[in-house]
Amino acid sequence: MKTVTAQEVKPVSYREALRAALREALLKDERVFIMGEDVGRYGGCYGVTLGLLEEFGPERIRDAPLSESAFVGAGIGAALAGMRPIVEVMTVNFSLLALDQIMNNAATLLHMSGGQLNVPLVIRLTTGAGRQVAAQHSHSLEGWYAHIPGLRIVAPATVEDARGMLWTALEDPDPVLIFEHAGLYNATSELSPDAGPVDIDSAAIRRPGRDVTLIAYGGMLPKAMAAAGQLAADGIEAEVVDLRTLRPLDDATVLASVRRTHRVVIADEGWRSGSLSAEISARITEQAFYDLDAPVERVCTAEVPIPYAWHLEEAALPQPETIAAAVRRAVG
Amino acid sequence: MKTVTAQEVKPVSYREALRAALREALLKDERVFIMGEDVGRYGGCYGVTLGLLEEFGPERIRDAPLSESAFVGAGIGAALAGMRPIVEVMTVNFSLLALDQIMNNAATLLHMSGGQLNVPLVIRLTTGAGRQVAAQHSHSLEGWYAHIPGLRIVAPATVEDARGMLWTALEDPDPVLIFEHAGLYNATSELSPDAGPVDIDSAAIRRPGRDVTLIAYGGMLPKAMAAAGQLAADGIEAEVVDLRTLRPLDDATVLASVRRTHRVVIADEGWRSGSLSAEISARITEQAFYDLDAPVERVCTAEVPIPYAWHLEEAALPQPETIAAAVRRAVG
Amino acid sequence: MTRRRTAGAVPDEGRHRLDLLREMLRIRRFEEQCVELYSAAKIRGFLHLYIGEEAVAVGVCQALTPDDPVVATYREHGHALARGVSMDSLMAEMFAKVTGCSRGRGGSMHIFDAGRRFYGGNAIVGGGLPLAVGMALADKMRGISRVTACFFGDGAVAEGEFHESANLAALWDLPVLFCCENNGYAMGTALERAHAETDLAARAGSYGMVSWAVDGMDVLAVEHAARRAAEAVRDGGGPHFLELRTYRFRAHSMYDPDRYRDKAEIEAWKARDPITALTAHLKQSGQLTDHDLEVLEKEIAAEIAQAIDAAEAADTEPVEDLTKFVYSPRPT
Amino acid sequence: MTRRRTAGAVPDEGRHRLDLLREMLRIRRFEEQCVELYSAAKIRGFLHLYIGEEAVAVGVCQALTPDDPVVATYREHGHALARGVSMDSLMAEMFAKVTGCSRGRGGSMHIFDAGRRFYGGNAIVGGGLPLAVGMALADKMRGISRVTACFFGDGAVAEGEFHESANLAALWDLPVLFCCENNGYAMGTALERAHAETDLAARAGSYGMVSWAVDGMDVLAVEHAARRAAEAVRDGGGPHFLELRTYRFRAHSMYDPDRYRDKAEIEAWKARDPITALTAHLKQSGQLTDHDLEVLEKEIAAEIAQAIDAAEAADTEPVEDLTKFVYSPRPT
Ligand SMILES: Cc1ncc(C[n+]2csc(CCOP(=O)(O)OP(=O)(O)O)c2C)c(N)n1
Ligand SMILES: Cc1ncc(C[n+]2csc(CCOP(=O)(O)OP(=O)(O)O)c2C)c(N)n1
Ligand SMILES: [Mg+2]
Ligand SMILES: [Mg+2]
Repeated sequence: MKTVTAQEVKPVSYREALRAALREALLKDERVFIMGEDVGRYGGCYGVTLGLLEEFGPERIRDAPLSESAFVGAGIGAALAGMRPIVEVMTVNFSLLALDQIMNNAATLLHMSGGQLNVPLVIRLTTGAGRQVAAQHSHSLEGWYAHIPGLRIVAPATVEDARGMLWTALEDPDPVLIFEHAGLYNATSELSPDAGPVDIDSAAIRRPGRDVTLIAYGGMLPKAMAAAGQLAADGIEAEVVDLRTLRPLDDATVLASVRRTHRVVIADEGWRSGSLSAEISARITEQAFYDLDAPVERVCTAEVPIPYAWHLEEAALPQPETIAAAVRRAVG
Repeated sequence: MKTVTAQEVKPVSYREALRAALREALLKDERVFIMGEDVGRYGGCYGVTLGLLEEFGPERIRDAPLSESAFVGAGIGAALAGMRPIVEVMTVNFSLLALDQIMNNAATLLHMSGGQLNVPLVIRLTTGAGRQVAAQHSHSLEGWYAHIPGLRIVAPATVEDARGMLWTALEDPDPVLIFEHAGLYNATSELSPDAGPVDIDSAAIRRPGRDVTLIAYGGMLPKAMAAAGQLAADGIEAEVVDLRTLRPLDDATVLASVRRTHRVVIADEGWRSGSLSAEISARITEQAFYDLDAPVERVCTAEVPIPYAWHLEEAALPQPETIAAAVRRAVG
Repeated sequence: MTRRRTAGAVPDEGRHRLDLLREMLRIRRFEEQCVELYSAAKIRGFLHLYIGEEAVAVGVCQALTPDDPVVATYREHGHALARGVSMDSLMAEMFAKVTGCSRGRGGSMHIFDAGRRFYGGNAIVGGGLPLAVGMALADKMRGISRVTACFFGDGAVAEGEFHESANLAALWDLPVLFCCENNGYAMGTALERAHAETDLAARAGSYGMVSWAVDGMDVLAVEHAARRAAEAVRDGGGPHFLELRTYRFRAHSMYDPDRYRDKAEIEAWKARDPITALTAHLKQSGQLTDHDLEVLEKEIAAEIAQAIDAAEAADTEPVEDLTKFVYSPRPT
Repeated sequence: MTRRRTAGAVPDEGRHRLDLLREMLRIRRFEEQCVELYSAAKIRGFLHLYIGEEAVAVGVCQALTPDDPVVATYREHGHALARGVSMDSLMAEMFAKVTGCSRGRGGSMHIFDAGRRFYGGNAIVGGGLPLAVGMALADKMRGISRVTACFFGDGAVAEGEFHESANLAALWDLPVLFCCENNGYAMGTALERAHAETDLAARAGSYGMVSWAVDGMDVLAVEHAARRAAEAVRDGGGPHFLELRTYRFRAHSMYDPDRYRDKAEIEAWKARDPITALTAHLKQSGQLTDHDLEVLEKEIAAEIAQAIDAAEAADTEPVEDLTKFVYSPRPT
């Protein structure tokens, strides 16, 4: 990460950053193409691919029929054949229809073929709740996907990562799933015009603090930062760790922070039981048990299909207040 | 559980016990029918339904085409309409093709309809590795399925549970997934002729012990029992807890044991990261942190698509030796 | 709604056509109000309008009895109203109130009414098809002579679940009435960009189902076709498929800027507005006066106003009940 | 295998027919040996025999160039050998040795050979179809004139992935040669119990693909049809579909007692053994003497014996390398 001077930087939205990354990839590498439902004429169900059809044409910005399993599988086949497909699955909710291809083929072919067949495929999926679109459109399954060996799972939580993770993912010889949180598309922050690829191996400390390690990723990061802000007002210094990559997990960064703070809270938008927060908690106890001054706390989504009513949805999801409360329990 | 006298009991296989349970259900409740690939003329890919077609006919023992999503969804529809379908998905590996129906419909309809629509569906799936059938036929995803609210997940590990869990599952107004471990079908033990329904709410202590709590389920139970036997020879008394029901988890039984032994080892055939063992470990630290004398140990499957070569598969899976070693670390 | 009790039999023609007009107008005016309420943020989340397609739901529902199950999509206000779901409970649902048909947990995309045998409200494209197959299977197995009507779009036909469901229904000779609402687009993807064979009735015919295309802008033509098909299905003629050629006058959802459709095309279809057409026909034939129409509009406006007032006044589900309806109370 | 280099062009007829016989015999004798080796527990896991269907793989492969990708199933020994995968690497794979084409990680169901552009080895029924579509898409986008041949069974046609893949290939005019091996059964489920429309060529035609049925027991008929179809595909004629009517002489797998097929049916098909037929034809036409045949059998027996010896002698993958090939070494 090069440092940039003030006049260079300008405010950019998460959506624009993703689009800029897609444009760059399409310009840099002719093997790259985008395939998915409504990525072309419609402009992407969240507007991310808007304008790309006009610039790159229907061959490379390829509208697919409602056939998740076939076009995800076709992405795998095209990757095997040497292309660099970027497949968009509108939302993770619909990706269940393609899960056989993702787990049984994309994640497995390299090993099953004794190292012969790489699958350099990138799949983009929208994830997350918070917009009152109810049970079939609000899953946060990125942490669940992180169970699958052979996949790399990333969750850009900042404009900079939205801009930088794609190219690194495309250079990866193995399948990478990029989970974009629906609540972040309009998030805006300053970004250097020459912002580029970022690593997808390590977690990042978004805010240093000595009292407690507050772990989050994706849509939870802004809420964790907000909670940290509230806590700071009360003199509690939370160190906010953004996991960034959910598989493989960067234990080193997490454990180093835990060994400094001795207390941990994990904020995870997944349903609590079997969420990624459980794996992180388990690893921390395994590797830093004697460094802990308090049990690891988890703030997760209630174990309920996300309801439409805003007050119920709000109550179902982790919020800055509930995260802050967990931190207070941990430090108290 | 009534006690039985020696002459009553006779040796029965896990497969026969499952078949007896299916027969009983078909006889007791005319709303019950079995639907799946090759459940009829073929007799079930693992022979569980052998003979049922002849006894109950093709309407109730219904061979389905290779259409996992449609016949699982049809099971949901039939359940909504008042039937009590038992859908067989040959193996959990193929259930990924039906996961949209399972998560977005079966698990969700009751809540999404404000309590109007129950889905009294039972799905039977074979799970597990150990037979050299390689990466696309060896998944152990029952712990992963346990992430999904709205589902009840059970894993019979004994002949008695194979015999008794089905009827209780059929009486449940909500969808229940029964995971049968492929390695257990030929397991035999004595069973009372009048063995019947068993609860599917609680974990069971299969072997009492004071030194360490050894948690297992499904195909891991026999291995955990074998490990406990080895350890006993060295004077280490492991208390073996069979989870039985993976969702919702019976925390009470687990925590009560942990509070007695203060040390825990979990054996789980799932891939380590994000396996059910992580959730159990997290819950134990959350609820019994100050009772633990050592970090919770996990023995899981290596994070690799299961290879065909027997020595590699053997090395990938938890074994009595590796479980015993973990226990020694925990008590050591 | 009581007239629907006598559905199946053809009632007095003049009276009946006024009923058809009333039903279509109720849907049209209801949704026009929804647009206002959406701008006023009384209705949130996704909102998919049926405006322009009213003749399809209204025409088909004439051929159904109160016992016939109906499965629809996320664009289902029209089907719900035509089926007799009360406008109060529908409006309250969109207002996220506890008096809503799904207690405010479902919202616009998840309208359910078990009493009306209205099974949603399915927001996974194609996801309702297997449910309909299962309901029809349940009826057939019990020897109950019913028709399960399943509505889905042209886009859904590309999904594997359509193929699997059509094959199952035809193979097992199930009483399903497949109602394909071909409005020419799946979001921004035109029919010819999603289907190699755009004659959807012909495609359905390839499963050995009786199928034909119908002018979906002519409610009388739809009713006629639906009666013929439903009767055949009811009499054991196996599944039938109707391709109902229609058009949505509005964008796909409130988020859709509708960049992909040519204005002339939209205008051409609007010229075939099913409500305008029937109104003109009734006036010409002297069955409807301007005064009658005014009265009708007034009655409908009153029904809508009352639904809004009731929804406004109604309570919301208490937050404490968030996790209700994830599991049913266990039977004791 | 060098003759395959010239595939595409029709070679000297007499010589060529002897080659066809040799190829079919190699497969037959190889698999007969596999049965022995399975009983001797040298080969483990699932073993699906192609015996009786040899004319299909051998006939189709004549129409392919070395650059044409081939995607097959779990019943793929025949395809692998006909494609030119070395018998040594195939046998070693079944022996789970590191010299196997998949380094012993795949086994019988997962034969891969990137050098021969042989893409397995897919054990999820229908799972290979989207891969083939994607490979063909990659070729078409790059303007490379190739044919992707995809083998799958009659049972696979019921899967949603068939429908989605057929539609994509036809919609995008992709160079796929769909080779449907209709052997009348999917495990124990006869064609007519799985498909409402049993004329599979007609079903495929409904996607607008050129498709026809071929006598799969006549290698010359298969080759002729495959050349015609492949040529059309190569010349930009879009996907073609061949329904190859054949039969497996053996059970589905080594676990299958074959209860569901009538012995007379099996005998009737065995009377049409493609190897017997071609042998008789060549003898009658004086192109093959008993002596020639003896020599041929000896050569094949020697090739097999040598493959077994090599496999026996080969090493296994060291256990330390278990987790190799789950992820690739990151590019630096
Ligand atoms: C499986 C799945 N994929 C994608 C979506 C997003 N989506 C919602 S509606 C829609 C278009 C459906 O078109 P069609 O079936 O023709 O119905 P229409 O909206 O035209 O009534 C899409 C792509 C979804 N809800 N489910
Ligand atoms: C998705 C899926 N479902 C079920 C199975 C189990 N299975 C393996 S082969 C087979 C039958 C396939 O029949 P067909 O496609 O006709 O091929 P054949 O075996 O006859 O060559 C089945 C059901 C599987 N491997 N994958
Ligand atoms: Mg449409
Ligand atoms: Mg077959």
